[in-house]
Amino acid sequence: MNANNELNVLKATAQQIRRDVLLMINNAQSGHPGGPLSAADYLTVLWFKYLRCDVKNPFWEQRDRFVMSNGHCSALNYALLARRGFFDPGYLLTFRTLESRLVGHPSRVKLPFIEVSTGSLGQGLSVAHGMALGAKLRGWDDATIYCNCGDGELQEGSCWEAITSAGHRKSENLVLMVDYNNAQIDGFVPDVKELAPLAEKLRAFHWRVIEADGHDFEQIDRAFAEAKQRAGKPTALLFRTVMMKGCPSFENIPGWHGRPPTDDEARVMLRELGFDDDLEKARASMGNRDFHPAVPMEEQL
Amino acid sequence: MNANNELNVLKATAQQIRRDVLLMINNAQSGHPGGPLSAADYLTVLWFKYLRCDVKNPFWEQRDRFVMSNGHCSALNYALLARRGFFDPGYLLTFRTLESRLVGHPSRVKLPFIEVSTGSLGQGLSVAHGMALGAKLRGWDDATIYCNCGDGELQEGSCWEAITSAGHRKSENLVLMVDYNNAQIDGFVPDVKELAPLAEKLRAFHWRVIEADGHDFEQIDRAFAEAKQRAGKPTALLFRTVMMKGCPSFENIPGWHGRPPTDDEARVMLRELGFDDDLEKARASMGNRDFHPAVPMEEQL
Amino acid sequence: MKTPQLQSVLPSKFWKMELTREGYGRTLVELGHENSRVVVLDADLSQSTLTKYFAAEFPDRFFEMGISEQDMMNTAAGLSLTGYIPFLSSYAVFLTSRSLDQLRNTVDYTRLNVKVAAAHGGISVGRDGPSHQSMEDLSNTLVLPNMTVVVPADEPQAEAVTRWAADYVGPVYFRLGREKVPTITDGESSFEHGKAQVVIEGEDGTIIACGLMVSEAIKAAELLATEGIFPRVINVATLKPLDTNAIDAAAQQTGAIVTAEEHSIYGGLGSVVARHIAESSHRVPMRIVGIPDIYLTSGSPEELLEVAGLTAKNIAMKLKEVIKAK
Amino acid sequence: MKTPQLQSVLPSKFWKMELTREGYGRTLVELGHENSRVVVLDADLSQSTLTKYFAAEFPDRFFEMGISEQDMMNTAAGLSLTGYIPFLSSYAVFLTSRSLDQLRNTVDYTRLNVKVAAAHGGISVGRDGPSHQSMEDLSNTLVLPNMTVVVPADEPQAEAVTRWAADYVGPVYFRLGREKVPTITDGESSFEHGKAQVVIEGEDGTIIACGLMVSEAIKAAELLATEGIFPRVINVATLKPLDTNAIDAAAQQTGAIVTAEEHSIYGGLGSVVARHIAESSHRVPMRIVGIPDIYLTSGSPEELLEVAGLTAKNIAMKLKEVIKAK
Ligand SMILES: Cc1ncc(C[n+]2csc(CCOP(=O)(O)OP(=O)(O)O)c2C)c(N)n1
Ligand SMILES: Cc1ncc(C[n+]2csc(CCOP(=O)(O)OP(=O)(O)O)c2C)c(N)n1
Ligand SMILES: [Mg+2]
Ligand SMILES: [Mg+2]
Repeated sequence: MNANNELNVLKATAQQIRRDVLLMINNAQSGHPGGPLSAADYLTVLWFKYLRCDVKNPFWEQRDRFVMSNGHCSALNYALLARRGFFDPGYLLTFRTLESRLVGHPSRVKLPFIEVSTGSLGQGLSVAHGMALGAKLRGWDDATIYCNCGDGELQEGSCWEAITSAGHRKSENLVLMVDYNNAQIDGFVPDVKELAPLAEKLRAFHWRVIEADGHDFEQIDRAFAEAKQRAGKPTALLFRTVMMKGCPSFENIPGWHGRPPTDDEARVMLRELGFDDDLEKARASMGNRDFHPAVPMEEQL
Repeated sequence: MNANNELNVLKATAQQIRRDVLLMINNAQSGHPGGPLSAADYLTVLWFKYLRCDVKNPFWEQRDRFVMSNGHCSALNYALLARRGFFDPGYLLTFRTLESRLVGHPSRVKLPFIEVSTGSLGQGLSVAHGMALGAKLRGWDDATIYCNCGDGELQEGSCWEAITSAGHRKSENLVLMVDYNNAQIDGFVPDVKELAPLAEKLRAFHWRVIEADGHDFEQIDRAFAEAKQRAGKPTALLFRTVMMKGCPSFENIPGWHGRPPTDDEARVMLRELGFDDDLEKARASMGNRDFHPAVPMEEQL
Repeated sequence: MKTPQLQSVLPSKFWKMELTREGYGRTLVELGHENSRVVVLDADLSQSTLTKYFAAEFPDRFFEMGISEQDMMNTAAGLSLTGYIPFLSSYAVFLTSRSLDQLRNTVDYTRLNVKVAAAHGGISVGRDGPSHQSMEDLSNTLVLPNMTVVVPADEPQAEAVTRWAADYVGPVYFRLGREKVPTITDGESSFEHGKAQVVIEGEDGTIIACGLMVSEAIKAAELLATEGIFPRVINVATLKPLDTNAIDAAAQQTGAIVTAEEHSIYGGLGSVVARHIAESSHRVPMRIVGIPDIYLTSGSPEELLEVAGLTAKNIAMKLKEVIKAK
Repeated sequence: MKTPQLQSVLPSKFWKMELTREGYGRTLVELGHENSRVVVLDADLSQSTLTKYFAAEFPDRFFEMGISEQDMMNTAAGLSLTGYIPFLSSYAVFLTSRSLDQLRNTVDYTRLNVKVAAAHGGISVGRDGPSHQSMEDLSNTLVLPNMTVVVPADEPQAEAVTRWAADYVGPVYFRLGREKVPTITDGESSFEHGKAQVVIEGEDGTIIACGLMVSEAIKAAELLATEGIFPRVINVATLKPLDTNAIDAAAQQTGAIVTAEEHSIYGGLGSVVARHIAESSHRVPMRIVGIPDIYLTSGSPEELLEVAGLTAKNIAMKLKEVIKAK
């Protein structure tokens, strides 16, 4: 596949994942669409091109690890896992129901493909760094630990403890991705509590910083490629993104952080993403709602 | 008093306060000498020249406020209060005993001159900022809130939440003083967890930063004078200091963070500070051990 | 002990459903008008905690702290030290863990005048899952020596508690819920600090409940009435200080006790009542209805309450157990 | 139930005094040699928690996290997820408040294999004052569904617990003290997970104690013996899971219970025992000896324990009370 083609395929995958996310949240009438749609592009590139994992051997020790520190983006995490082949996409529609493994916020207890249970903001980066230190000590030299954080999330002091630690320890196998969509629940980040100049801050904490447009696949691709080159320090990828990206009528409105779309809204969103807007058909197209992991769970644990 | 004379008097006061601190801790056989001796010079200048307070009216609403966020420097806080006239210096020798108001870490419950109870690191700056916001809202335009933090203390993420908030809100009536002695309990700060480049970090968080040698009285004086000029943003004074300053045989040894000197050690310390080394006489010279506040407590609360 | 009338409680089929956080948010606005010293803080959840009403009306007295619960707690502490009466809000689970050190060492130790209004208490939070459900907040605050801990049962009581908290000098923790709950108390008289309310008179045993579970207790009493069993139902809105008189009277007069709360069986209402009973001279059988010692998962509030056994049916069953054991 | 021999407990005048944290620190070094998966973290208190021994011996497996308890807790979580067995230490009061959210949502919820060894538990911390004294750590950890909570009574038991924790898979919280405490258990057999130990046999009532208070309980038994009263003394090192068999046996066979702990009367040993008793069919009188619901101040450990009533004399008095109330 040539480079252009490859990016086009990734682009299409990202759109499909956006559709999954919206269908999951609409179906559950519960969940957070805003962040998943802003992070879908770059996380699709990560999961489908860069993340070293093996669907047939999901607990391969030397794998790369992905931590969704902003756990409210759970729908995106689950959709990535399903589309990457860890379990059947139809199962996504059990999201947030009592019997499902797809808990409101990512739960390793219920779904062992989740590396770390999250939901309380500001915790993932320290855990990811712990994994990075562990991987180094175990001699898993190729393993990279990727951690996704919201920009609002970085207001938690606990993030800055992790940032300080990783900078201090020069943990070069740690990659932080910031979903820099400028929005959080109570408004735009600069109004709620300013984060800028984030790149400057991180550099002062001894991180390498790579900035990219989080919706430009070439920039995203370059950013991850560069991040793979070890730099003697941890790497932060600042992805400039737009909340609800892909659905222009809803973009960049903080109110969409955590509101499930009604059926009418969901139909508009699907159309704007470029899909047919028949919700029932769309749900049916995801397949039946069995979990059906690539490898039976008993064999895995 | 001309400027030179004034600084010489302050210098002498700082030495006396160092002596108080050592006698308190030696007498209690408990407490933290390292930080108090590194911060004694600049905090003496603050308390005896810049801090707007009134011994006869200690709860004057529009006063400046001082927060010892690194509460283990309690001995210094108490000695400053006593030497400034809030209560009798002899009472200092009740430090850390059951009946005393001079609790191990500063307690507003026991001693209302303490603006905020501290001891758990990383809490003072947020409280100080809350006071700064309150002072602004009350219209106490001349009131400045001063907060002292240890350099190790700044490893607490909670400090960075406060730093972010104050920068975001441009709280120009807030002054952070960092006792940058490069030492904490487990070693030197750069070894434990690097803080540098602190000035750069704080500037990226929208603070004004003023650096000074924390043992050079002219630099200290200039720094506080400059800090008094409102800048449209909060101010950080980074005082480069030496742990156990004034006692050369003990200087810059992290082990002295929290170890009470034996009588023999205390005698050497007093000599190195330039005092007579008779401990009993020194204690007696502080006066009797009654609290005896400048204004009777009943009238104050 | 004076006891309200049984007839003041409507049968459950007539109950109106309302949000406790709505009562909180609206009352804050009233307080804002009445008292210029009332200020409010939030940590990026004003849309849920409903402090947004206050924010809109009094932007100068509203402090949006961003996602920084520790900073929020201590900023409130600082504001209280300059004469303000700060109310702060976020979710119960975060306020009593992420910022617990601040709540303990700064607010509680010095008895600062800070009001912690915790939204989304309990498991009725629902689909967000265990990371957002709070089963420990009462335990984590009851153990603080100077804290007053209150769980309003419904919207009018949440209003009354908010109003009371603004007058009371000292730290208060009170818990609000995510979901609408039945209105069972009435406005004016719905809260008295430190006093439990007998919402249904009875002698066959006592159900001591707080929060959401008060209405379940009333429903349990309705169920039991069909079997000729008439328990007392007590709403213990103030968990600390606990109204031990009401408990002593219940033990003496009814001889059997069931507690009911939307909280872990560790450290909450059941625990403090059990401790009181165990150390007293009463020898009455007792059962605790609370969240068993597990994490729940996502689900509708009703599903989760059912899974945890926080239902009228379970309360009624336990009451029959203790009556048998009398 | 098998019970150790009475004669295995030395009279108090022969007791050797040792540090529980010394037992911890030394055992970590042994474990470090035996198992390369054991790693240790500290937050700038390795000089007090005595993880410094491990740090000196295994610098590559020691992680100095600086003054960042939250980061330490979750870094340990991450290390456990790559196959390591992390022990982490700081003071009890900070670990169970500053980093409680991390302990709850990351470590406990997912049952991660993290061992939290909390130094300076209780008020015997002494002169540092209330900011450094821990009266709530057991409450804050007992309420966590997956946590094992242990309070070793002395140095040999601290060693045994440390060793056991390295083998056990899952989260463990255990509490160490600042001061030397009497050695009353013996090495090998000194700890069995989830099993209480009868350290003195007796039938006149039971003292259920943990930590420092086990030796006070033994002293209380010595005092009472002079009056012809022979209580059973039980060391409940594992507070969770609680050995309810031992408690049931005590209630049935001795008919009166006093608990004794260096912890708030809220949410600790007394509370969990009271809850068990209240819900059981036993109707035995009970008293809880614990830290009353106040903050203490600076003072010598002995002074503070005296002020709080954590003394053999007070235990003995309470035991006579419950015997009278049988
Ligand atoms: C510790 C904690 N505090 C508060 C919340 C509630 N909360 C969930 S998401 C969110 C806003 C997150 O903003 P951001 O990280 O920018 O994510 P985005 O809205 O862009 O998806 C908040 C406050 C939480 N989950 N955890
Ligand atoms: C939250 C918290 N964690 C740990 C401690 C224990 N502690 C007290 S002082 C100190 C070191 C402080 O270092 P620094 O701020 O540089 O002060 P210095 O030693 O220079 O006086 C530590 C870790 C504490 N008091 N609070
Ligand atoms: Mg955002
Ligand atoms: Mg220092």
